[in-house]
Amino acid sequence: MTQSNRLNGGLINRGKPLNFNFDGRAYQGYEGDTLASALMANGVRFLGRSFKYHRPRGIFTAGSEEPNALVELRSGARQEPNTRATVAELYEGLVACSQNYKGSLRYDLLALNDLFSDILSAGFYYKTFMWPAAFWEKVYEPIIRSAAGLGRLSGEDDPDEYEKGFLHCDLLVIGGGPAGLMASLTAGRAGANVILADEDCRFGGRLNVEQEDVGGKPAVEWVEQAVAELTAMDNVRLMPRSTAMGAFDHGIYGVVERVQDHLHTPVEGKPRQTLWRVYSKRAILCAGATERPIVFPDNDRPGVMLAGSMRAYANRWAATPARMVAVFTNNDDGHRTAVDLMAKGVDVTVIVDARLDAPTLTGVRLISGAHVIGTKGRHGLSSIRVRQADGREETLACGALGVSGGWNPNVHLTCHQGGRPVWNESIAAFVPGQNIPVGMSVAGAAKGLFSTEDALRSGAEEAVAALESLGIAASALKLPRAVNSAYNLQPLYHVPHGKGRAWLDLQNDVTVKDVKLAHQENYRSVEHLKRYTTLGMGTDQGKTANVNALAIMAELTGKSIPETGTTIFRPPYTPVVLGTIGGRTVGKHFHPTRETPTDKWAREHNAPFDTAGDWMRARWFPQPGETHWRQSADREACNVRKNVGICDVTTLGKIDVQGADAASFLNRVYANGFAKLAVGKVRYGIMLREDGACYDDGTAARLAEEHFVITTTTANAGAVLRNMEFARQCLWPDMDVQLISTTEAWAQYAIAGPKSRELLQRIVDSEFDISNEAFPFMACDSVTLCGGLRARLFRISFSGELAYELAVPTRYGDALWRRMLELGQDLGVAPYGLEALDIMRIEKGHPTGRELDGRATALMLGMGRMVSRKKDSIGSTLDQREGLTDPNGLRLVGLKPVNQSEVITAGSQLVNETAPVHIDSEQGHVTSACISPHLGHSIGMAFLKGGDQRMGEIIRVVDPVRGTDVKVQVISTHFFDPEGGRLRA
Amino acid sequence: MLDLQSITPLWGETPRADQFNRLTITEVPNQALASLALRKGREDEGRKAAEAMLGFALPEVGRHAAAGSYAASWFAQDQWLISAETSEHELMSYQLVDAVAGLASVTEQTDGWCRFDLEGMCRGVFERLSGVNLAAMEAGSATRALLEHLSCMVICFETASHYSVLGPRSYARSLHHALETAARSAL
Amino acid sequence: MIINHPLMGPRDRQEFTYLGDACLIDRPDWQGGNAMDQFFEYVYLRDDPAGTHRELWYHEHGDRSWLVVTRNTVTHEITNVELASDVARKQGRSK
Amino acid sequence: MNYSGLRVIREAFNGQRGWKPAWRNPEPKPNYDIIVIGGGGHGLATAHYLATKYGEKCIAVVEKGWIGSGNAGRNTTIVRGDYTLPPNTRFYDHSVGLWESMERELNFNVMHSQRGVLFLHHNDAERDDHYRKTNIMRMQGTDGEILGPEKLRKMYPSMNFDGRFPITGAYLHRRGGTARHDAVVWGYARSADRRGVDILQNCKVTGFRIEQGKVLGIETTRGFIGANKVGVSVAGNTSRVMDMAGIRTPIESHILQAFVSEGLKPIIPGQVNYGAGHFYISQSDKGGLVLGGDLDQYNSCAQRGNLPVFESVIEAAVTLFPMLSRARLLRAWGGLQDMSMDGHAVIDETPIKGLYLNGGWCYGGFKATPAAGECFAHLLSTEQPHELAKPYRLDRFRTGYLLDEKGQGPNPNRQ
Repeated sequence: MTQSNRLNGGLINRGKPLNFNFDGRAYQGYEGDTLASALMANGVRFLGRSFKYHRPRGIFTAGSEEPNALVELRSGARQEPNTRATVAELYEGLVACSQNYKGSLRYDLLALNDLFSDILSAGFYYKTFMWPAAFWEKVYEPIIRSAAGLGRLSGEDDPDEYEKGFLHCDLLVIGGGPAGLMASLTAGRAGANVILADEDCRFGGRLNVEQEDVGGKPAVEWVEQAVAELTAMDNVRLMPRSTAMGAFDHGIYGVVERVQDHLHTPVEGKPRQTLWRVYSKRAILCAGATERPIVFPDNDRPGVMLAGSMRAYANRWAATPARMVAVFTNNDDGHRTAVDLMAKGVDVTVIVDARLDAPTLTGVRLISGAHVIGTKGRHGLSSIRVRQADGREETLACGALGVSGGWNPNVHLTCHQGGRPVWNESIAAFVPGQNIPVGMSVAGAAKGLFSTEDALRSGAEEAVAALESLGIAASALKLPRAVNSAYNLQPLYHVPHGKGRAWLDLQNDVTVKDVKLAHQENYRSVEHLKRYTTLGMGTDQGKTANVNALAIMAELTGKSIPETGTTIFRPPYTPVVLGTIGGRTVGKHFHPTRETPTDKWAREHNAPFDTAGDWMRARWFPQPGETHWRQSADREACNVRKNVGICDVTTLGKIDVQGADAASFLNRVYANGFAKLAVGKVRYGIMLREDGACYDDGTAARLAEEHFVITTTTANAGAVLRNMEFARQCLWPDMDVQLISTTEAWAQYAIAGPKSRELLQRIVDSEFDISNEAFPFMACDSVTLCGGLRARLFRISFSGELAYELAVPTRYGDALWRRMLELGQDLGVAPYGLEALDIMRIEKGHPTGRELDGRATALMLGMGRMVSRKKDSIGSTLDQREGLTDPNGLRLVGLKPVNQSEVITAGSQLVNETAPVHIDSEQGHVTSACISPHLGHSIGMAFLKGGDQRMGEIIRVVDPVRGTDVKVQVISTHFFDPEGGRLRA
Repeated sequence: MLDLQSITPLWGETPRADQFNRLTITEVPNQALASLALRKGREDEGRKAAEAMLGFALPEVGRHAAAGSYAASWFAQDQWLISAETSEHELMSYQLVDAVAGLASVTEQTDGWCRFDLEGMCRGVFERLSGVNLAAMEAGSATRALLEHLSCMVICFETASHYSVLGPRSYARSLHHALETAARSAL
Repeated sequence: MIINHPLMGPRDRQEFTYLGDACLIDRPDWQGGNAMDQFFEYVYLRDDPAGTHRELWYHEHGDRSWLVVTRNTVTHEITNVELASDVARKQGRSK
Repeated sequence: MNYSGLRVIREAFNGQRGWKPAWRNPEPKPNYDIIVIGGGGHGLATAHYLATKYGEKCIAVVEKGWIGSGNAGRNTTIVRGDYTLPPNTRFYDHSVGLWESMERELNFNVMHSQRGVLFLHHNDAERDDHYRKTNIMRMQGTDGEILGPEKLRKMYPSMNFDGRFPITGAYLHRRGGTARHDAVVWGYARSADRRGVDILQNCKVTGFRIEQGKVLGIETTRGFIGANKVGVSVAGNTSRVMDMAGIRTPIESHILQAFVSEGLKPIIPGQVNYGAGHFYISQSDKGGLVLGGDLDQYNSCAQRGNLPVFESVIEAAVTLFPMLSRARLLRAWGGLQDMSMDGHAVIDETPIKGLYLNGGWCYGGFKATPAAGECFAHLLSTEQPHELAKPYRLDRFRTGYLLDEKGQGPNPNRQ
C-alpha cells in the first residue's frame, strides 16, 4: 500500500524510509514517524478491539494518553503487549500485531459481546453467576477470564537488560514544551544543575505540532535553537524519551528513560530502559495538557479522534486520518485543526461548533450551536449526523472527525502525594491545588495557562522563583514573542441528543448509560462510579475520559463538578515496563551473594549449596558412589565422631566488643551472666528480645579484660549488631563500649572429632601448647599457624565432640583449608557440610533457628535457669509474664520412636497416645528431626505442651500430609553423650 | 616462615584489573586495615596517641587524610578506618593497639574488606550504583554509602575521576560484578 | 524519603533501618515498683499519631548511628534529625 | 429486589430502569442500639451479621468517606485460611467457609475464586515449616499439600526455579484464592441496608461521649448520634479513633503498597507467594496482575508509599517470573495497615463500657472479613466473645498469651 494519507511537510525524514509490518502486512513509513502516524499515513484506521464489547478501535490521540491504538509490539520473547502505537517510534523492521480478538481483527468472534451489551451493562456480573455455587470457578470465571485482558505476554524470559540509576540536580524540569524549555534556559543560564526530561523523543511539546511563530520564527526553529543552547551547557542534562512516572517524598522523582526502545534490538551490554531516581531540590512540572473529547452517540468508531491530535498528525507527521474530515468543538482551539488541515490540502467538510456564538472562519462550512449526534461506518467512520440548534438534522460524509471538548491540565504528578486538584471554572478543568508535593511548582498548560506566551512566561517565572529559594540568583529572560490566542471554551461534556451508546471510556467500554446506572444504584461517589463501571481503569487511566464522566455524574446528582469530586492520580504517570523497575538486581543478582572462604574448594568438589541470607553454604561434599544426600551426610557425621571433620563456619556473625564497660554491657544484652567470665575463656550465651523471646544464641570469648569477640547465628548477624548498637547508643549512651563487625575478616573453621587436637597440633606452631590441660574446654587464645600466621583458637563444640574453632585472616582461608585436608589425611580428616552439622547438633539437642523461632523463651528451650534474675538484661522482665511461664506452655523435648524403624518428620504435629488427629488435640510440633547415624534410629526435637513434666510419656507424632502416625517416647534432647564427656576429652 | 599462600577477595593470586573505555577498575588487596574507635571519656588522649603514631591529624567527619605510609578515613562518630600497605605494615593493627592502649579500641579489619580503585570517567558508573552523589565528592573526602545493596566505604582522591571503593569482602564478586556492568553500560 | 543525617548529610531512606517510636529510648527501671507494667507499656503501647512522630532510624548502611527523626506521618515531612545518643543523654540516660 | 441472571436479562429489555439503589443514603437517627464505626468490609459485615444472625434492629454504620474507601478498597484481594497457630487456623478456616457461602448469603457475586494459593519454599527449614502449617490445617479440616518442583513446574512453566534463591517446592492451599474486594463491601452494604441498617457515608467521627466509664454515643461531622454500644472497626485508623476514647492500643499504622499491571490475557492461574522475595502475585479476572510485597516499614498515615518498596516488589516479580519483565505496571497504591504488636488482631471489649474494638488485622484483614464481622457482631450483641475470637483479647500483650505467627516480636513494621 502507498502512503495515501501522507501530506506535505512535517518533521519526518523523507530521506530515510522505514519498512515495517502490521498484522502481517508490509508498510513503509519514515524516520520520525510513530507506528500510529505511519499507519495513518498508510490509510490504516482499524487497529484494535475494545476491552468488553470488542468494538473496532482506531487512533484516538497522538500521545501517551491513547486509550485505543494498543498493539503487541515486536515478536517472540520480546513481544510487548498493550503498546500504544501513538508513542512507539518507528524503526526499520518493526513488527506489530493488533490484539484482543478471537479469530481475526476484522472478524472477531467476541464482537458478539456487543450484541449483548444491554445485558453486559456496568456491574452485571455482581448480580449473576451465583448459582450453582461450584460453577463460578469451573464455568463462568474461565469464560470471563479468557475474554478479559488485552494483549498477551510471550511467557518467555525477556532477553533485554534493564538498569536503574540515581541523578542529582537543583532543578528537575518535567516536560520540554514551551514552559519547560523556558524554565530550563532560565535555570541553565543561571548556572544551576538542571535536568530536563520529556517523554517524547523531541523536545518542544505542542510547539512541534502547531503552526505558530515564537520569537519571530517558526516555533520548531525556536525549539531547535533552545535545545542547542541547552545541549551546550555542562550544567544541563537533557533527557528525551524520559517520562517522570512518579513524584515521591522529599523531591525524589522516578524517571523512566527509554534508552533503546526506538531501535530494533538493544545494543549488547546496554539497557533497553533505565529507571532513574532523580533527587531534585526543586522541580517544575511543565507536563502540558491533554485534550478531552465531547461525548456523543456512536463516538467510538475508528476515525473519531481528538482534534488537537488530528492537527498534530498533520503538522508534525504529515499524516491525516482521511482525505475528508470534520471537526466538532466547543472552543476556538478546534478551529485551528480545521485551518491547519485545510492548509495541508485536506478537505474539511464542516466545523460543528456547539457554541451559538462561534467565530466564523473563511473557507469552511461552520455550523454554530450544533452537535454531532451520531456516526456511521462499520470499521471506520463514513459519516456523521449533525443536529443544528433549531433541531434540524443532516448527515455529512467524512472519514474522520476531530473532537475538542477542551483541555485538561496534566496535573497527575501534583497528586502523587495526596494533593487534590481544584476546579477552575474559566477553563472548565482541574488545575493543580495547593497541596502539591513539596519543592514542586507548575508552569504552562499543566497549570491551566494554555497560550504559548503564558507558557513561556510562567516557565521562566517559576524557574526564577525555584532558584531563588535555593539561593541561586537568576534573572528572567527576555520572553520571545509568541501567540497569545484566546481559548473561548463553552463547556460541553456530552451531547444530550441522539440515540445509541455514547462512549466515555473507549478502552473499557464505559458509556454514558453506565454512569446513569451507577447513579441510579447509588454508586455515586467518584470512586464508586469508577470501581462499579471500571471507568478510567484501563491502560490510559482515563486520561481522556474521567472529567467527562465526573461532569455527567454532577449533572445527575445536581451538584457542581467540584462538589461531585476530583479525580486524583497515583503513580506511575504512564504504565512502566516491569523490567525497568527491576533493573539489574533480578534473577541471579536479585540479592548480592556472600561467599565463604571455602566456596571455591566446595565448588571444585561438587557440593550442593544452600542459601542462608546472602551466604551460600555447602550442604555436603559427595564422594563417588554416593547417590543420596544422607549417604554423604551420614558419612561426614560419622567421620567427625570417629576421626576428625572440618567445617566452614565463617558465616556465623562475629562482633568485636571492646571498652572499659564491655563486660557489663554484655551482661545486659545477654540473659546470662558475662561479667565474671575469665580472660581466655568462652561462654555460651542467649539473647532475648525485650518481650522475653529468645532471639539469638552464640558464644562470647574474652580475649582481654576489655576485649570480647562474640558470635551470632548466621541469620541474625545484622540484627544482633543493630540491637547492640541500639543498646549502646540509645539505652546506655555513656557506657564505654565499641562495636564493630568482623564477620568476614576471619575465615573460621570448626575442627571436630576425637582426632581434632592431633590435626591442630600439626598446624599450630609448636610454641603453643594446646593440650587438654593447657587448653581445656571453653578456652580461647591467640596462636600462630603454619609458620607464623596469626590466628584465634576457641575450644568450643557444636557437634558434641572434642572440637575447636579456628579463625585466620580470610585471605588465608582457602590455603589453610586445603592444608588441613592434606595434613590430616592419615587421620581420616574429611570436610562436613550443613547437613552433617545439623545431624550432630540434633543428636546433642542444640537449638538452631528452627527452635529459636522468635516465640520460644529460654524457659521453653530448657534454658530458663540461664536467665539471670540478679541483674538487668534485655527481656528479663517481660519473659516472666504469665503466658510465657505457663506450666502447660510449650517446652523443648526430645522424641524417639517406640518402634525404632519408624521415622519422625520435622513439621509433624504431636497428639496424645490415643487422641484423634484433630486440631483440638494438638499438643505441639516437631521442630527438627533426623535419623541419627550414631543411635541408629530417628530422633526429633519438639515443642510439647508441658513437655518438661512429661518425660517418658508415650505420645504420637502425626503428619497427615505425609500420611504418617508414629508412637514416640518423650525424652531429653541430649540424645548423644548426655554427660558431655567427649567434648572435654 | 609462613608457608600459606594468600589470595585476593576475587580469588586470585594476583589482583584483578579491568580496562573499560576511559576507566580502569583495579582490585587492591594489599592494604592493612584497622578500625580505631576512641574510648568514652578518653577521646582527646586517644586522638593524640593515634595521631602521634600516624603522624597526622585524624580527619573530620566525611574526610580522608594520608601522610607517610598511613591513611585514615572517617568511619563513624569517633571512629576511623586506618590503612597502610600490607607489605610494610602487616601488623599495623598490633602497633596501633600498643600506641593507643586503653585510650582507643582497635580492631583488625584487613580481611573484612575488598577494595577496588576506579580511575577515569567515574560519574556514569556511580550514577548507576549509588543514591549518594559520589561523583560530586570532593577530593580528600570519604563516605559510607550503599552501592547496589552493599554497604561500602568510598574514598575520593579526585572528583569524578579517582576513587577507592571498599566493600564487605565476602561480597567481593557481587561488588565487582556491579562495578563492571555499570562501567560497561555507562562507557 | 531523604533523612538529613546530622553528621553525614542527606541520605536516602534505603540506607536506614526503621525501628519505631523514640519512646523506646525510655527503657524502664527493672527494679522499679511496677516494672512489669512499665515494661508492658514500654514494649507494647504506642501513641501512633497522625502528625508529628519522633522515631528511631538506624543508619545500617552508613555509620551505624541511631537517629531520632521527627517526621510527620501524614506528609512525611522531616523537621528534625538528631543523634539518638545525644537525645538519650538529654533524657537522662547514662550507663 | 433479588439479583439474578434472569433479572439482568429482564432489565436489559427494560432499559435498566428497574434497578434500585444498592443501599440508601439515610439521615442519621438520634439514637441507635449499636453503631459500628467504619464502613469497610469488616464494619459492614458486622452490621450484616448483627441484623441477620443476632436479630438486632437499630443499627448504623458510620463512614467518614465513601464505603470501602479504606483497606477494603485498597488490598490485594487474597482469601486464604493457612495459618500455623491453632487459634488462627480455626479462625481463618471458618472465614474461608463463610467466603464459600457469601455469594448466596448476600445475593451478590463477589467473584470469590478458589484458584489456589501457593507458598514457595527455598530450603528444608522452610519446607518443614510448610509441613507444620499444612499438617495443622489438615487437622483443622481444611486443605493443604506440599508440592515438589516437578508439579510446580507443570503449574507454572514460566517460573524461574534457579534464581538467586532456588525454589525447592511449595505448599498449595486449594481453597485459597481471591475475591473482588469492592464487591464484598457493596454486597455487605446492600444486605445490611435491606435489613434496615443505616449506612451513613461522609460521616466522620470526631469524638466519643463517655460518662462514668460508659459510652453514650459519638460526635460526628453530622452531629451527635446516641448509641447503647459502639463498635470500632476502622483498620488503619484504629489508634486515632481509640485515642479519642482515651485508649492507647498496641497498634501502629503502616503503609502497605500494592501494584497492578495493565490488563493481560491469563498467564498466572493462581496466587503465588515468593517468601525469599517478600512478594506475591495473582491475576484478576479483568487481566491485571496484582502484585504486593512488604510494608514501607515506617509509621505512616498517608495512603501512599515510596520507591524502595516499589522497586523491591518488582525486582522480586521479575526474578520469579522473568517473562513479566515486558509487562507494564499500571498503578501503585498504598493502604493503611493497623499493625499490631504480635501480628494478630483484637476483637474485644475495652475498658469503657459499651465500647468495643475490632482492629489490628495487619495484612490479614481482607480474608478475615466475614469471620471478623460475625465475631464482632457476636460480641456487640451478646457482650460475650465469640468462641473463635476468645484468643483475640486485648490483654494478651500484658499476659503474654501472644499470637505471633511470624515470631517477629513487638515490631509491627516487621510483622
